[in-house]
Amino acid sequence: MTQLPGLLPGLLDTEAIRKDFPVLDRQVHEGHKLVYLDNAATSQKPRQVLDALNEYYERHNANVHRGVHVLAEEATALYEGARDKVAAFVNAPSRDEVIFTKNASESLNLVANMLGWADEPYRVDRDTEIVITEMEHHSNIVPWQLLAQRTGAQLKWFGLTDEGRLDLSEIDRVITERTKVVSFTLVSNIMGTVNPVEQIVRRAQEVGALVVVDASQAAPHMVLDVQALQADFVAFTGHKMCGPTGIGVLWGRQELLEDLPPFLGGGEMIETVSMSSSTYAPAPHKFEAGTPPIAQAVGLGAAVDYLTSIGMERIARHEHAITEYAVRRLKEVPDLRIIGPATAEDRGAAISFTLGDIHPHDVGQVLDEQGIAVRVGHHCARPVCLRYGIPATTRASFYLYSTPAEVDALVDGLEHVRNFFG
Amino acid sequence: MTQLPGLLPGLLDTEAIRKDFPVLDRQVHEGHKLVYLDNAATSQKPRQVLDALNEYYERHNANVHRGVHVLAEEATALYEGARDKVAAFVNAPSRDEVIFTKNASESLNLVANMLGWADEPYRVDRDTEIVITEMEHHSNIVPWQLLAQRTGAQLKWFGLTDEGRLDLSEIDRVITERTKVVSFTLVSNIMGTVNPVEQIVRRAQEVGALVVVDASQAAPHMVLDVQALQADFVAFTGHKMCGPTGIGVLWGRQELLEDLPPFLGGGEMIETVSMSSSTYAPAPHKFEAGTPPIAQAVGLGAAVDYLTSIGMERIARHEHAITEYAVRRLKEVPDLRIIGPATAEDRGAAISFTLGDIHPHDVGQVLDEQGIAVRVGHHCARPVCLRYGIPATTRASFYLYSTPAEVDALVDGLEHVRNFFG
Amino acid sequence: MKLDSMYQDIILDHYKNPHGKGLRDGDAEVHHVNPTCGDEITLRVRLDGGKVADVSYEGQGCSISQASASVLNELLVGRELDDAVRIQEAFLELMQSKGQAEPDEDVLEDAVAFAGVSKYPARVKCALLSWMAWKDATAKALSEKETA
Amino acid sequence: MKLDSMYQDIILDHYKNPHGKGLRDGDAEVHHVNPTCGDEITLRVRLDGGKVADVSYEGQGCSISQASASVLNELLVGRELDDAVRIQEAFLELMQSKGQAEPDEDVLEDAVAFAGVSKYPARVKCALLSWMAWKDATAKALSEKETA
Ligand SMILES: Cc1ncc(COP(=O)(O)O)c(C=O)c1O
Ligand SMILES: Cc1ncc(COP(=O)(O)O)c(C=O)c1O
Repeated sequence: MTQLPGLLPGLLDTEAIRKDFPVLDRQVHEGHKLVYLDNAATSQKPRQVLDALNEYYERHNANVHRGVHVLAEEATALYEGARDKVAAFVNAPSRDEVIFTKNASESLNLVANMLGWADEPYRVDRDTEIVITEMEHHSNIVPWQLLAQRTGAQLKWFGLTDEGRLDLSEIDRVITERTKVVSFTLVSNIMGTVNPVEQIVRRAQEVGALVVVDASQAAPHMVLDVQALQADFVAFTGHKMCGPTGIGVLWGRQELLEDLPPFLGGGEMIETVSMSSSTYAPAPHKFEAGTPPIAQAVGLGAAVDYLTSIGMERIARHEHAITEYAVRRLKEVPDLRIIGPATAEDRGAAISFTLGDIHPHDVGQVLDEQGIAVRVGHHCARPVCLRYGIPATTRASFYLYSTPAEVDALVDGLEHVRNFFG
Repeated sequence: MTQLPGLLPGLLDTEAIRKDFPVLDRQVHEGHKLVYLDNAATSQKPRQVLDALNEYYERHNANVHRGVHVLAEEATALYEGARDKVAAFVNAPSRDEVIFTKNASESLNLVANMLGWADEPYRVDRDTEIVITEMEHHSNIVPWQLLAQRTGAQLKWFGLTDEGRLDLSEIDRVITERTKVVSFTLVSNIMGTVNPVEQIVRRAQEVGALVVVDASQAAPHMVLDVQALQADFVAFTGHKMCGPTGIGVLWGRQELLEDLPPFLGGGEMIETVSMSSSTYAPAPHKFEAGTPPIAQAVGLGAAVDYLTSIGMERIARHEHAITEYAVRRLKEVPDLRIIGPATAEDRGAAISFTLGDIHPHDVGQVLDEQGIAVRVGHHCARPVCLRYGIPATTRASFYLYSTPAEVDALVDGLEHVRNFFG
Repeated sequence: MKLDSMYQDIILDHYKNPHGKGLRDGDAEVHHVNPTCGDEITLRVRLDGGKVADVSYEGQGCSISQASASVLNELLVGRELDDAVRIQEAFLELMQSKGQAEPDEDVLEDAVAFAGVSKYPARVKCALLSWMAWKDATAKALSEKETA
Repeated sequence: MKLDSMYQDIILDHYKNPHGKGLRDGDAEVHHVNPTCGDEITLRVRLDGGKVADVSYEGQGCSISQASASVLNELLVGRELDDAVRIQEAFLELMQSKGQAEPDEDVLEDAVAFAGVSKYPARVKCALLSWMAWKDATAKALSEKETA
């Protein structure tokens, strides 16, 4: 293994950062140091987030809102404080535009369902079209398939180029006057591709379609500014950005949240209930039925503080350096084919590849034996595998604590895989 | 304050139990010991549950399913192990009948949505009726109101007697051949009433209606046996039963889960996805879109272990003793009117009351100043307040760590409230 | 005792002997609800030229919300509308101050007693219920006058 | 090295030189998918009297799933159906044993090599893919014979 200390520009002080993440000290398979390269699936959690969770449960735990006792007031302040933090993190014009969900999938389903039940001009019905892309995560495909099935709307999508980018050459034919909503990922979770938001948003606005951005792979890794995006909705998920599981976010433009109907019904989301009818609280509460993921929101708030204290620009620069190095080193591995952009430009820190005709399952297994955790399979983006005629990929994905040494370990590990099945 | 050690039959060793709950040591308002009587809103969490959460995040955290690396296998085993624990806890015939949601509200919305999108014979539409009761939590009202609005079905309900019980005198007229689903709470969160499940289930089965039981206030407090209930769906929520926030459960009969359509679409819930169509995984995964609340399920599993180690019968006996004592002592308070059953028979450990015409908000505030945490308001059951012609109630609710001394503190506190506003 | 900072004598007095309670004729009526606790108020405003001629109300709620409506009545009735708006704004600011503001007694009179309530987030809405209703009703009355 | 317990030489041999791969005529065909990893198999069964006359298959998957299909072909083709079912059940039991079972080499022959795989929950489904497909296809073939 060749360490390259200081050779890559923009690297963070990973030695210090890794101390914040207890799991990174873990040894697996009898003494192998854990090399965690499965960050696109979920990130690890810093001590600071775990401390926030413990502090919440050990001192302040209570149900939020409608309580006059101390714990209820503290829990409410912590929960709503987390909303403030998330709002600031994504530069939301108003804190009331931040809805807490259980994950990005719920956020996306929430939008799809709102549009299905909405009145005009938002309503998706049989005369309208929904546009997605071929590189979406299943969580940004299936909700729209269900919506299309249930309303009769037509589902359309952008295809992919051989280089793993969106094929926007026919954009005016894909997004038309009948298009009610365009939903796409900012960063592909399987190929790492960063998509050209501006071009898509411009066309969507031309035809008056709503824009939904799946920022699940963006929020953890770069500056996310919902105002700059000019989208109408932005979804992301806590567990990929140093936060707990069980918490997601939907940001939506205030006028839309006011106009659109609720999705889940129940406690907290109402204004007044009688047996025959109910009225609903203003957003964000209208979309938060039942006891929310209180501790998880607090944990996400702590994660946002943690990321901000390091700085999202610096994290992006670090990951870019690691990705550049990884792309370079992976290209040295015989028979390795990168699925997706073959350089570090306009791409995130997830790199998918195939290795000759060794099945990814086997690649992953042999890497695991050396302590290297990668993900194998279709990464909830099966249409991408179909598109490139492969059953699955092996994916290595990096984060703020990833090091060049870990890239080296991966490359060495792949050498071992080749020998094993050679 | 009069302690009555050993005088009440069936009390647990609360001195030992309270040591497990860090928050119960908390002092509030300059030196007042916290008297936490807001357990119907949410329970406190034992050390054992917090340890399980920390252990998960510090050693095993990974995304579940489809991973071949050590952490992914461990996380999957822990998550699915929690499903086994919950299945055993409610005596489910099969572990695959246990669906993890984010809270009871999502569980109930999930059922309502499945029935709205189902094919015959389950489909709820304009020719059918939905039956609930006037004592439901908003989370078991609003989803059915939404379903009725969206399908044209008729929403009907059982009213209440003056004693806070369901008025079932017209049961054959309320539940009819047109009834597709009957949804009701096993234990009222506002009045503590335990409802006669058998009688309702018998009538529902007679007409072929599905039965949904909201067990949110039952699962934490008594033996819950889904087979004995003979219901089709049972919903409950983790945070009220010593578990984390952000996790709920829906148990459903296997045949139904097979036949009914999915609700949220996304990763994890699919079998295979192409751009034009998808097929779904078998239950429970079909209903668990996206990264599930992994740590929270693990925490709920630890909570179930904790409760089981003490024993649900013993917990029920303890709470019954406390409730009996509380009812007796509260009746000594002048001008206090209990809303709901006036004895400890067939009732849970939540007691709502009014105190002359002192508004509950004021009652709660003055109690809080003495360290006593109760809930005030309509407790997400506004129709009950309307029914009894009151704006709100004060509710004290007990759990396995509640003591007779805390009941005494409440009674003394109420005396202070009366003096303050006298 | 900290409680006394919330339940000032002035507040308890207004609660026990509310000013101007009951519904009388008005130019506009609104109904406001505090979903957190179920407090409700029906409030009517009668304007006369540039003046607040009457504010009448009926509702149910805790001592804070009741007393606040009473103080509102006492403070605003008979005022020039501009002054009334200024008082409403000062009260809103006070209530959002989390106990940090030094209220101006010249403007707020009895309403300064609510300074302590602003430390209790759950109760701020109780105190504001009638004031938000008044603002809403006044806007309604004005726009009805305009279109009339 | 622990890996060797999964990737026994027998398994790697079958993976590199699969037995009976390719689709031939059959009485019934099924298509099975492992949603966890996307492995797929199309499998046909031909029965002849009480015998398993042929098992042919085509698919994509990892070494474990490929080798397992090859072993299945080797073990089951030519057997009495009853024996084949018994072998299938023994294999299923082995794979569900989490590394605890002592496989019976007389019954399972080369398939004992999969004992190590049973320690890897994520791979058990790979090993079982073809065997579940075979069971399904056989049931289908039998019921079609019956109705014919
Ligand atoms: C009877 C009852 N049903 C449903 C719920 C909803 O539970 P959750 O808020 O966790 O969704 C509650 C508690 O809030 C309840 O007491
Ligand atoms: C691009 C993308 N969208 C959506 C999701 C879904 O997130 P979650 O599983 O937390 O709902 C993921 C990750 O799984 C993702 O990578």
